[in-house]
Amino acid sequence: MIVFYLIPIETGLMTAITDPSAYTGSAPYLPPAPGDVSLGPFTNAVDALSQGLANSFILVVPATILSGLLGSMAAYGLTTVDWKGQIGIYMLFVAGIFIPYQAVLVPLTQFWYNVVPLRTTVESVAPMIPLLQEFHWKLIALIVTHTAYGIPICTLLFRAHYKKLSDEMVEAARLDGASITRIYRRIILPLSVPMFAVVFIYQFTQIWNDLLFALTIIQFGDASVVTQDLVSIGVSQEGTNFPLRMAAALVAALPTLLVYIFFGDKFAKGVTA
Amino acid sequence: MRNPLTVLKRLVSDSGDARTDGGTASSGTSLLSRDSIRSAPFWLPPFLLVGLFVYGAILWNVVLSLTDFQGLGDPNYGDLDFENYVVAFDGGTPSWTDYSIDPIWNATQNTVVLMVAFAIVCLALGLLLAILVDQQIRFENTFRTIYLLPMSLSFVVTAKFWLYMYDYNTGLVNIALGAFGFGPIEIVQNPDLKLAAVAFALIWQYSGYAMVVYLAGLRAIPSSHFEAARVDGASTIRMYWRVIIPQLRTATVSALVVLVVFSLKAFDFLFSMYGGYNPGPSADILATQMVREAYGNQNWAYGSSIAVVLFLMALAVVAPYIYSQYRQGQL
Amino acid sequence: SGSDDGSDGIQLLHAWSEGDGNAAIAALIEGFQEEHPDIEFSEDPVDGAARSNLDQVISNRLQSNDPPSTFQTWPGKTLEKFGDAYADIEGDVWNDDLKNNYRSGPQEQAQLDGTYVTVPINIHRINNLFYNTAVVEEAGVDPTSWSSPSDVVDGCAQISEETDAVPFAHQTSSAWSTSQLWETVFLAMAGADGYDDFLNGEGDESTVEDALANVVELEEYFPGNSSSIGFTEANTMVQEGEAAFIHQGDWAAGAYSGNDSFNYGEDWDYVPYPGTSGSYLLNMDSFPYFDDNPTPEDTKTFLSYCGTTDAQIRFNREKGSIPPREDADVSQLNQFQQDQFDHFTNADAQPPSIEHGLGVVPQVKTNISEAFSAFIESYDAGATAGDLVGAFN
Amino acid sequence: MAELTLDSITKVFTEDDGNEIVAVDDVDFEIADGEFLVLVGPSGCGKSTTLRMVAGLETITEGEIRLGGRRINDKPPAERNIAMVFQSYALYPHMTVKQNMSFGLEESTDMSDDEIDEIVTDTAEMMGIANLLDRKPDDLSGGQQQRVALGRAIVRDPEAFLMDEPLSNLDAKLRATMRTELQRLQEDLGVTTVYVTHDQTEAMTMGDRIAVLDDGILQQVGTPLECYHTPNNYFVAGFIGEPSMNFFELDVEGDALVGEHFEYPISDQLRGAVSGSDSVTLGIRPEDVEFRADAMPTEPTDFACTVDVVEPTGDANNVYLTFDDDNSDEPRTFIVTVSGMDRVESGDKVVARFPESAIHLFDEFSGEALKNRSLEDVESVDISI
Amino acid sequence: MAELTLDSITKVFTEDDGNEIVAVDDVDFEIADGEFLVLVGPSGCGKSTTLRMVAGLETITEGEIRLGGRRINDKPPAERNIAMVFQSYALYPHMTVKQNMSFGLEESTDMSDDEIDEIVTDTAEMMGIANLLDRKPDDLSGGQQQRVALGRAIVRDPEAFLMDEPLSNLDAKLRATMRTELQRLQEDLGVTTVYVTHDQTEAMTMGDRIAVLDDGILQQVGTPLECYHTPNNYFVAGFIGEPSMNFFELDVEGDALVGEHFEYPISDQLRGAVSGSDSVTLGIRPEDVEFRADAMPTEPTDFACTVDVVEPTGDANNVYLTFDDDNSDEPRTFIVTVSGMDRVESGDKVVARFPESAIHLFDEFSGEALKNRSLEDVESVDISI
Ligand SMILES: Nc1ncnc2c1ncn2[C@@H]1O[C@H](COP(=O)(O)OP(=O)(O)OP(=O)(O)O)[C@@H](O)[C@H]1O
Ligand SMILES: Nc1ncnc2c1ncn2[C@@H]1O[C@H](COP(=O)(O)OP(=O)(O)OP(=O)(O)O)[C@@H](O)[C@H]1O
Ligand SMILES: [Mg+2]
Ligand SMILES: [Mg+2]
Repeated sequence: MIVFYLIPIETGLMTAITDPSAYTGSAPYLPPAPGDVSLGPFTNAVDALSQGLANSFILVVPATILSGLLGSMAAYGLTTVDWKGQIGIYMLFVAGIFIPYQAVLVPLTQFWYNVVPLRTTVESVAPMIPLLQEFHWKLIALIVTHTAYGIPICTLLFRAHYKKLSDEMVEAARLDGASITRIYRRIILPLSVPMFAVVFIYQFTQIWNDLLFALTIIQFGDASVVTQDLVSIGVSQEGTNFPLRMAAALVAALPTLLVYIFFGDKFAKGVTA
Repeated sequence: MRNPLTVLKRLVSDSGDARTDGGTASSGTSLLSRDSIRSAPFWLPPFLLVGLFVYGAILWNVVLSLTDFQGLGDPNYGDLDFENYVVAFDGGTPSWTDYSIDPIWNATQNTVVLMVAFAIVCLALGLLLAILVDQQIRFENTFRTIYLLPMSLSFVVTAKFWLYMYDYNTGLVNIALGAFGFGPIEIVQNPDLKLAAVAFALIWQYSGYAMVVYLAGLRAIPSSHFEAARVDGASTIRMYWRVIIPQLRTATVSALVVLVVFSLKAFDFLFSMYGGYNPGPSADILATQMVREAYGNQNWAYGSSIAVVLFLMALAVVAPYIYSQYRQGQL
Repeated sequence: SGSDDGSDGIQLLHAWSEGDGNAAIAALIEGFQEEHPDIEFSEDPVDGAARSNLDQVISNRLQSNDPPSTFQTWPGKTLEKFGDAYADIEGDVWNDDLKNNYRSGPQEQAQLDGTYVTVPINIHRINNLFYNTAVVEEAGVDPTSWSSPSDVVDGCAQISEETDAVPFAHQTSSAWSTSQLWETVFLAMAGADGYDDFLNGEGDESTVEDALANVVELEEYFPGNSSSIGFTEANTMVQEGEAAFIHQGDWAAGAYSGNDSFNYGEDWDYVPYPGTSGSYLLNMDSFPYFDDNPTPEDTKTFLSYCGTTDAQIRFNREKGSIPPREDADVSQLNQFQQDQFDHFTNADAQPPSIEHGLGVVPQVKTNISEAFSAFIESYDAGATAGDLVGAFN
Repeated sequence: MAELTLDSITKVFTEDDGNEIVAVDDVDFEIADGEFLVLVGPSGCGKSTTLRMVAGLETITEGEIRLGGRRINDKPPAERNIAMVFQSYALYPHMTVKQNMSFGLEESTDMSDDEIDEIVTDTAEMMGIANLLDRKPDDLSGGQQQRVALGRAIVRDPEAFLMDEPLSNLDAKLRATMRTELQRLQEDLGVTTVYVTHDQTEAMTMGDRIAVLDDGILQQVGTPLECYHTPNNYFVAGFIGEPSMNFFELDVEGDALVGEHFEYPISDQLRGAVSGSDSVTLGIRPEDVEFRADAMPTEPTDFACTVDVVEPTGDANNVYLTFDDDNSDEPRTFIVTVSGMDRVESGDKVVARFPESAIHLFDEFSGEALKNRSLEDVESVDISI
Repeated sequence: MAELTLDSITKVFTEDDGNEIVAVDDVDFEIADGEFLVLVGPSGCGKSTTLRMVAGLETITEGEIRLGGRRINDKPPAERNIAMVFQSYALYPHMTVKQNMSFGLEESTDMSDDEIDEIVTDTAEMMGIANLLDRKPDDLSGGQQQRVALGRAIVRDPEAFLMDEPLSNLDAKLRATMRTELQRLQEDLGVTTVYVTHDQTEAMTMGDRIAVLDDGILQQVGTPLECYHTPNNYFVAGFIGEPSMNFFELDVEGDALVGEHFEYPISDQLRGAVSGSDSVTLGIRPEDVEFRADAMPTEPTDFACTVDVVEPTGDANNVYLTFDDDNSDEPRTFIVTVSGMDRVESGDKVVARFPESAIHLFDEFSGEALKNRSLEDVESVDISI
């Protein structure tokens, strides 16, 4: 059973350390013959993906944090502080989880390219701000989009968590003189840490592995994220360079793999804590 | 231990405070409304974002599905009709093209089968794994991580991997079948098996999630229930079947929600596995058909209407969930 | 003339991010910039989108009224997809030089409803049958003597009897290879005219079915795991001597050229697919001109350059295909390319490929792809024939 | 420090379906400066709601709450200068004990960090938790957590303490210890305190006075002994005391109170008490029943009984008696407590006497007390070896 | 129905790191057919483990358990014909009461559905829960759940009942009611019962005999009064009884037991008891201290004391005394219980007498009882009005 769950990674790894010219495609889960071992695919993959990796990080980190934070705020605003109508609003959040991305691609393109003047704004201020590149406008658009689409599930997860927090504790804080904002900052936020682990891991993987929104919003160019680069790497009309492709896939998957290996446990605990 | 009923009461009642006090304690009302206004900074920005991007986009998409938009120029919003939906259900040649259009029945059927099979098997497998891991507390964390690992991989890797697995000559699936004396079978392009093969791969990727949720669910059941059932004379299987599994309803529902979200990602997998959005009629789903129509054929409006159908289907799965959560005061 | 609107220069979008395609486009741009050092190419690297996604990107950009200068596209009926967005370049680009030196087949494909809108840069031939000479000799078959698709089937039967090799290396994990095989067989059976009728929606259903039936017969000789492999693995089988034949576009030969121990004429050889020797079944790439062009003058300058023999030799030397211009000096190309070019210049017909989008409009192409996606599940020649003929309405 | 006044306080909850629940109904009482008042009553009677209104956690539907004479109805909780100790302690789990105790001062005052530090340290020392200051609540035992929760309340030097069943999560032995500790602390600090409990022992032993609530309505406010010996009504009589008072329904018929199994003579003293009632409930506490083995009834207030069950608790025996006149299938039992040194066996024939001075009478319908024990009786009893 | 024998039962848990925990250490006792045995002891002493070994939920490391004479060590739980009632009731929340009660019969017998139905209905009627049969456990009150859990055990007509703190989740009043109900039920059914509790009252009142465990080791098996009045050792003496016995450490010096604050004369009767010890612990139960206000000590067993705190509990007062000789900062208090009718005030000067007949002496080191109350004393006290 364990083997069954692990073998794809092993297969990818074995393929990725095979010299492309010696690659035959049969029994790829066996290690290559010693003479055919090569790290070339990995170095090539890292070279080819470096820009995409950098862009992905620029995208994923803020989008993950923002969606987590906003989700937590929404959950707090809709749970710990009680008021009329919150259930209706919350239902809208929940339904938002189940929207297939395909269903919104057209409007999203129209919105980012034709409705908001984000591009011209960024292009005009970019020269004045260090590190800000003109193409970053696409990443900003994508960050906002992923944030918006991540909020519903984050809200759901956080709300479940907050409902388990003791009402008495929040009341104690109110008696202690803390305002709603202070209660959030000093009580709720620190106590959300386990849930943030879950939400961050979930969002990190989802956003990191997403291709559809990236294709729709970034489309191509300097701002391409790693999944976009991954689609085409190693594929050309004369054939597919599988070792390079697998190496690239592993390089691209490395952040999420590491996240799961090191924090998967927190994820598992938080999911159902 | 907090009684869920108390929580519910509190939930219901605190929101009721403002109403209760109506005219009698006007200052109290303002105190509470001050609370709800003060809470606005927390929920309003996320709500606006979601409202604009998620619901705005969906509404826009719905309007688009009523047009004849074919990708170029601006959609004509002045001329809205349900023609696309008629075509989607009946097929035929719509007014905006010379070619006949496939209805969505085949893809709908595949989508439903895929979603249902995926969800059910994921849950069943997840449950089985959870029960197994539950017995062996020692390496639990390692097991959990391993079962979750496939979730972190991109489809580029897993699609290729499953092609290997299903290989007629060297694939492990066929080798395993061979060990049981079954001849190798064609899987990837076998019309009878390919949808199952896709579902299976997705199950492999996401059953770890179900496992994690179930494991926590199992842990939440007091050990005295296991023991009571044993003292009552139930065999292990009967004990799980009659006493333990029925208590995992909440876990099942919460896993199901996320699994439905995952099942919407089947598109990405099919796309990688069959090298495009044309996986063949036996594995065609609404998502592939939608992208094929919109991006392949430039039938944008028609694609939008398929997307709307897909969304409504997802909603049909989820609405009962939301409703029951609401009824139980879990919202 | 310099950059005419002060933007970043010519934006060329393409999907050649890897291998020979990448080298070819680089060589082309280099040649262009040698000639026009004042014209810039956008500093954005233009790769980063796979072929299947490139159209989506273009579509998105057109929807946002932001077309690129030009992009990599199949010419012919594929142009219908963004039909309204293209502009006439007859005269500016398609001058007499081009008109005189492109053969009629390729020249037709450069037009959308009779208007010149794109410049083809290369030609890949689809109707090739490559083989491993050692395997073929071991089995005692002689492909050069074959004249019809059924000979291929018979030959495969002999290979299968005489050797351990897979007779016909083929992938069916996705449908394009099979669709491509069928159009070749169909061309052989229906002839160039019958093929043309099909493109016009008037195909003879029984011939279509016969061609499919031939493919079904061949299917017996595909590798057992054809559905799990891709084209690369199939092609590797031929190189490794594990398979005798492969039907492919001439890019298959590009892979052989990277293999030092697998040489043209010695270890491998090819014939035009039996029954199609008089035809050069076209697959081309081209660069169209968008109406709302961000760099109108520079784009035209670039497209004009693409129409020159210099550009086409630079490009095709890397790409493995042949130049569409008859007057190209192919001595810089390899022997296989020279042989192909020879075939090309002598071909009676240059029919456009269906699978590669030249022969039919996108909607029909999608219908045909769907039909083949079904075909490789069921191998039901009769049903697929109906689907194929029906793809036009 | 200040006195706390609840002036006709009412709380109505409106449920989603429009149902109104009157959780607290026109409750009035006053707690003197420094007094320790225990609020008792069965589950759901409105104890917590009352407390939460005082704290400002629930709005007040009607009435006025005054602290030190000032109306506090409209003040937010933070400005009321009241500290509350919760049943679950409600410690902030992510903060150390010190941070928990500092939180309120940081949020509601502008003291410097040093000042806060000093106060917290002093209080911790007083509470004997100075060595725990850097621990997190999860690393503390229940009793320690309890002490931290108290410390957190004390640090703020509030005008009043509110405590909602603060000991109910502790086990019996610890509860006993904390009970005396808390009591002593309150005496030392002299802070006005309202203490909610449903534990008999806490109610009887801890407070200066007890307020008994039932169904949102105040039944009695008085010292523990007043409530025990001179309950206002049937409810208080039954609620206070463990084991409960024995009750018998009797009809007033001429010179006797007539019940199913016995008649109780109406003496001249009793005459006035029962004059307005047709039927009354006679109550007598288990320890007030006098008890003699193997004897015949000698007085009209003596009844022949049989021992049903004996529960020895070591220092005492709870003896369950049935009337000999009772021939029903499930005979009615009543409890008598006798010293643990007395050996009684199931089946023994005994005589139980209900001394007139010890009985209580309640109106059958209104439940109001018609006759109670006299408190003077209680005090006059001589203590001797 | 059958007698249950535990023969030198030992349970050793091996932890992950190889540590061995001896949870139950060589425990021996026998429970007669139909007897009600209460197993008490502090938390972690091995009560549950013992019970679970009997039920078959834990393996037995050493020793033998016999039910009705047959060894059951190796039988799976289902075949032991034993029913268990859990502290948390362990009702299956997704089943109705009826399904809960039927489950065991369905799983362990091959009765027809009709037969099962009949048995369940009959039992439910007997337990007074017939009207609840279609409800789910969550819709029941604590007491009702308790009754269902009992009903579920009874339905199976087992040879023995095992109950692990079955009442500890109920509130005080309900606990008292259920206590007698359970006791009566057990008497009616006559099923051999082992009942685990750490509640004093339950231990004293419910069982025919008590078995006291500490740290896995059996300390004493005897009737409640034996354990109360003639404890085998210091542990049992301190554990049984609430408030606890007062203890004083004394050295044996010549004719007196000498402590910090008082000396206790060694009479001739005592001489023998203390002859083997250098220091002893003197114990006296709070109700055994005799007590007089405003008087001087007249006998060597009288001690001048001051009242520290009085806790009235209604029927009794717990009086905390300090010795007048005790000048330390936190003077040592001891408890005396007096009748609730006695009025004592904090600060009163009193005399406390420790009658020799009432004191217990334990060896300081082994803890073994050197002198106990005589049980005859207890029984000979006269009962009189
Ligand atoms: N938020 C609320 N909404 C509606 N009804 C409520 C709410 N809070 C309390 N109640 C009702 O008010 C009544 C009094 O509740 P309260 O919590 O004050 O009782 P309590 O005396 O503290 O009980 P317990 O001893 O169980 O804590 C109950 O009937 C309860 O159901
Ligand atoms: N499964 C186990 N593994 C290791 N040690 C255990 C296990 N179960 C119990 N113990 C240990 O055995 C000892 C006895 O535990 P047991 O549960 O029998 O105590 P108990 O008397 O029932 O306590 P309580 O009154 O708290 O229920 C304890 O020290 C406990 O830690
Ligand atoms: Mg309460
Ligand atoms: Mg236990």
